[in-house]
Amino acid sequence: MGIILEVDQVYKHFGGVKANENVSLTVEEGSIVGLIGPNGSGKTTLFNSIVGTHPIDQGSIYFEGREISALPVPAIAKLGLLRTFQQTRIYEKLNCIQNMLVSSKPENDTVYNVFAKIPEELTEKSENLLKFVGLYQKRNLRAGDLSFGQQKLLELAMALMNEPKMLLLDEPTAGINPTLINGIIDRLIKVNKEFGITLLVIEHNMRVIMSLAQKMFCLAHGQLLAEGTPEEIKNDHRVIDAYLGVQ
Amino acid sequence: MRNFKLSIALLSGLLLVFSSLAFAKVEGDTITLGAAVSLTGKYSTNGKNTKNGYELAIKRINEMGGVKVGGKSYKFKIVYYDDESNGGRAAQLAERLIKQDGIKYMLGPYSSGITKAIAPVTEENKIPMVEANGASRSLFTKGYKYLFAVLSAANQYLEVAIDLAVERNGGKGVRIAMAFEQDAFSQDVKIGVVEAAKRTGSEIVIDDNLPKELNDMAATLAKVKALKPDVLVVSGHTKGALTAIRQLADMRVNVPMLAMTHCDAGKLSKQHGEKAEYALCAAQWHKSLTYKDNFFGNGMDYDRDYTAEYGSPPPYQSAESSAALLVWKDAFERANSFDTEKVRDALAKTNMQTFYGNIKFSDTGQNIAKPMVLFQVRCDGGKCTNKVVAPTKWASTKIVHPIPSWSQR
Amino acid sequence: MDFLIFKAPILMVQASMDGILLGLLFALIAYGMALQWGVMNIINIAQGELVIMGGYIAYFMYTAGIHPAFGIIVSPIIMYFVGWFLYKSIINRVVERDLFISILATFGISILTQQLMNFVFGADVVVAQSNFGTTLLFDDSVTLPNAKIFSALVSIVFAVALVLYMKKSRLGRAIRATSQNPRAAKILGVDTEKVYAATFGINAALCGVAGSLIAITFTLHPYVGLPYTVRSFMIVIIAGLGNLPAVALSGVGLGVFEEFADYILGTEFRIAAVFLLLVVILVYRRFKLSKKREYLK
Amino acid sequence: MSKNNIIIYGLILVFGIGAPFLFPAYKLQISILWILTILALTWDIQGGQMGYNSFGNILFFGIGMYVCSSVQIGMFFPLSEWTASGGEKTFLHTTSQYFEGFTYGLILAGIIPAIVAALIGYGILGLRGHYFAICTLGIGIAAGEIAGGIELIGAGQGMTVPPWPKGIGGTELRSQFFYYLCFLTVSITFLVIKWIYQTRFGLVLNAIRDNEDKAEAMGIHTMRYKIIGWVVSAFFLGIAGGLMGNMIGYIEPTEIAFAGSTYGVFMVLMAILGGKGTLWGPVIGAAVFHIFKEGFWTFFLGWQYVALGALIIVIVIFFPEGIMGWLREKYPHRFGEVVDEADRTAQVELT
Repeated sequence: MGIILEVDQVYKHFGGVKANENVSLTVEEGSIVGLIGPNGSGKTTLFNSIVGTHPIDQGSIYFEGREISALPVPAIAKLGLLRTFQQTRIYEKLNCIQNMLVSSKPENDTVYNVFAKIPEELTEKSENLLKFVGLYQKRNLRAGDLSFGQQKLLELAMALMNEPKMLLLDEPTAGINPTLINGIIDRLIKVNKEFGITLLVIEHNMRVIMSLAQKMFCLAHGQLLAEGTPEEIKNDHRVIDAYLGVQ
Repeated sequence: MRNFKLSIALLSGLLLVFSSLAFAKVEGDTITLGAAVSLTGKYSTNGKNTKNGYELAIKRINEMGGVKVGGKSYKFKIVYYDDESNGGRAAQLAERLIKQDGIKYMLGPYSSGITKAIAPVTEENKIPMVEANGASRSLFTKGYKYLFAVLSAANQYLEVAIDLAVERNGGKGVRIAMAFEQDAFSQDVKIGVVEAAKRTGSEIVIDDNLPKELNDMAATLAKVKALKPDVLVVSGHTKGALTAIRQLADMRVNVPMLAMTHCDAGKLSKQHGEKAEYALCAAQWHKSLTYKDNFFGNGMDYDRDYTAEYGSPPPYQSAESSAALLVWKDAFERANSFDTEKVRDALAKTNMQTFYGNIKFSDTGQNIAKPMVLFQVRCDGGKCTNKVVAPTKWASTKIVHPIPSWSQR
Repeated sequence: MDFLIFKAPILMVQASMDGILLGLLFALIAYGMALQWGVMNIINIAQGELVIMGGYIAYFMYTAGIHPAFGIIVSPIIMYFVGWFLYKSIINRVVERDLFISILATFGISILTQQLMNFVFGADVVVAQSNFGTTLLFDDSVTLPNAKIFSALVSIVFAVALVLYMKKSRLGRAIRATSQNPRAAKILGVDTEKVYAATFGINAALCGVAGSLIAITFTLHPYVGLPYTVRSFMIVIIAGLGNLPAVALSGVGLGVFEEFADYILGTEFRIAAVFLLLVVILVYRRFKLSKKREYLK
Repeated sequence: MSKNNIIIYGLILVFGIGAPFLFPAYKLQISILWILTILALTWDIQGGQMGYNSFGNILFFGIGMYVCSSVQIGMFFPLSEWTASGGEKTFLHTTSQYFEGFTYGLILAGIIPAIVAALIGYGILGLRGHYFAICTLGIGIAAGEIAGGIELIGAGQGMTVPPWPKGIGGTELRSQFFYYLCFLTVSITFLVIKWIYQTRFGLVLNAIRDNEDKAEAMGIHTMRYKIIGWVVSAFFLGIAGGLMGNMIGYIEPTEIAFAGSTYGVFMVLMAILGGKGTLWGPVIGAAVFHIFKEGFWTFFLGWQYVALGALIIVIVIFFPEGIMGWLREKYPHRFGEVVDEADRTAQVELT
């Protein structure tokens, strides 16, 4: 299996704040990788850098061997590298089905497709994916009327609708009812195994990330602190110190 | 929800049908005229002057026995709409007056631009309109048959001033500075000035067009100061006149002759006092002219009655508006009929004198029997009045030229 | 196009001076707008109408025989209450809503007040005479109306006074705190409702001062407010919120730009130039930010 | 199409076609209603569906108006002579010239504003929120001021539109001709807009409104959609402008063509009143607004702006979602917002 994402010595500063400093990491195709670190350690900034929300100051990012650090957001997304957000972002005035439909792979956006009636298969596919995340019954409700947890699930379904090659998940279980968490873990593993989507997951819930990831990176103060298998990370005292705030 | 849409659609239809009260052209003993005037928006000053003129005339005519047609006496009544100083709106309202309200006789709106917007409508519907405030010359070149204007065309407003300046210069051409608002009326005044300049071999050294939302003329006046023209002509409705005087005084710009429009509507002599002194103003009418009629008497009487009614002396916009109704009355009585064609023909043959001046329409509906007057603001011990200086027949005073410089005033 | 200004350089001095004096007056209006925009996140389209209303107060003092310059004292007091009333009756319902709602609602206020002014003050264009005379410079070739100089000075005095007030007084500090973080201020015991009302009142009072100055330098009419609104927008957008020196500077910049545009492009394009400048600045900043993949917020 | 739908479209069609015979006195009023409906519908593409509240769409209306008449005149006569001296010279179109000119004029009145929209779209549509609103406001006003300074199109004096040719029937025919043209245009506009709201394009517009960043993150080049949306608006607005100019017969830069303070604001109000972001909202809004305005407004005589101001304030404060939005809040199930209780199978898997 090849390397799907490579982050090479990336720097990102906001004014005087060094959000990312010399961060390098690689993600293998088909794997699930965890990204952990205390609050403010630059995890979300790294996500933003990868998907092009802001330009990086230095370094380069490769997706499937292609340099993407200068590309705009939609272009990167079209390559098949997608992210979800910590605070959910859904189209709140559209219903769930419409949310799904609009998220379908924009690769097919020819003039004809854009102005033609939406094909039945797409609707079917949307419904199936909504079934997959357990929102089928609410498919006709406005997305804005769903609960936070349901919105997270919808966002996941929308990402799947887009058929990405790799998915960056920003705290997929935060704010979700603990009884549902196992279900989400199962689903993410299924996404990885069945759909073949590489996952890079930011997660604070150690139980979740331990049971998901095959490899983990830990950020602290914008720098890469440690990397390794979950076991190695769990026992790395630097990681524990970082979380406990010991310098 | 479908039912909602349905009911709304139905309701819309019904409301549209009943949304307007019907006015008949002649009902009982009233003759109803229609008018769209600017009660709001940038022309509201003169829109109100126009309406006041109409109202005063109606009141007077009705008091004095009304209009006698076929041995019966009728009273005038006007249906007003507010055109919001907007030509598009005015055209729509004219159509509404004619089609929905059944108006057969129209009065004009205020300003050339709006008259231009209304004229095609009245013309197409063959509804005669006597208008008192649309001076644009292009109104009279379109071959309109149902449009009659009691006022002289806009291009004549300031031509006289140029002629006067040339005459004062010993017949040689003068250097002219122009500042005209970007609207139909002022641009027409400009045409007159440009033609006069060509005719007299004068040179135009400044040609500024003022925006409609004018509030500052400092740049134009600074140019005037630098280039020292022989005559400065300004036209920009009331606001233009007031702004020009204010800034001329403030910036101490010396110019031998200053000619403008809308001095009386802007109450220049009252508002600016001695600062406005020596300004030459073009007007359609002045109270000291010696015309008279049976309804208002002479100009002085009109001035007195108007002031008693509305609290301030009448600008010419009011006088010409009043005259429009006298024309209507005269035409109805001569036609002795309410048929629009007959009334139109009677209007075309109008030849009368009113307190405002002689009225006789050319083939194109323009009043050709009345000259423009030029007055100059003159002050005497702090009290400023408008004195007629041209034409000489009515001149109550001799023109002061050149205007003394600010340091000597 | 007219290049007279390049042939007679003295006109440049005149244009610059006119522009600076005019700009300071605009800056005063803009400062009020920046204040309430910053504090309440409201864009007030009725700003120009508040200015004109303030001007009419000075004008009525003038017709009653009082020198209109005293308007700068009376007008803000009355206008403060007008602003306060507007806040309590309408603005408080749009404060925490979408900006578009506030734009439309204040647009409603704007045409409503125009119309009411037309009824109350009459449709005539009016001026108030200050008889302040004129200052002549450079051998009479540059003339500055004292009324304009007076306006500029008053604008500066009021602006400085306001800055001091914001820094020193309790209410001023509460306003500044609210503008930085309304929720935090609320938690710390600031009565934000009162702060909002006061801010809108102060904004209206500043408009009142500016209006009185306009009454003695330009003309008043119920329907001439919009240009003042638009200019204050421009100034605020260039300068940013709540930064007085920047507001003053961009006000002066706009004034000078307008005068030069008037000379070079012709008076008829003066207003178009102002509006196009607004568009150009916004679009320029949008492209600049889009390089950072950000947008104007 | 459901039975109710057929009834509604049928009724509108019957009303639209029959109106000139049923209510001959109201022909112009109803023509203007159709124009207003176009204004509201096209504004709603930006303001309602895309979330870009434009105050400057009047730009395209004005351009369309000027382009149409300039083409009508310029095809047969020198335009500068026609407009010089405030239109004193009169030229007469023959019947065939008139209709030939009008056809080309109307087509270009759609195309040229669309091109303008495409050209300025990239710069302007990169602005968001109130910056977009203010910027478009600036463009709308500037356009009127600039048009007022261009001599070729009559500057501040305005421009007379070619008069109806003599000899083919008088006023009645003319007003009927324009009436049906307006009705045809509004019908086409409505159907086109109805269609695009059902496609992916419409969904993307809504997505941009709800969360543009998300749409970009999902790989949608939002700028392209925004520009195309604006171009569609501009096209129909331009045609509406060309029609309106011909119906009025006289064009003036700031009051008729680039009439930001009247039509420019009305289009926003009508869409909001009816319910922005819905297909029928602007149509209903236009009808209600026009009836209110023509029915009651003109009798206020001078007070109508007080009424309009109060109306605006009341609408935006109390009914920001408009008539359709209000209905949707009240009867969400009628708009299909239901939880599908029947199918519980899907739920089982997760819990």
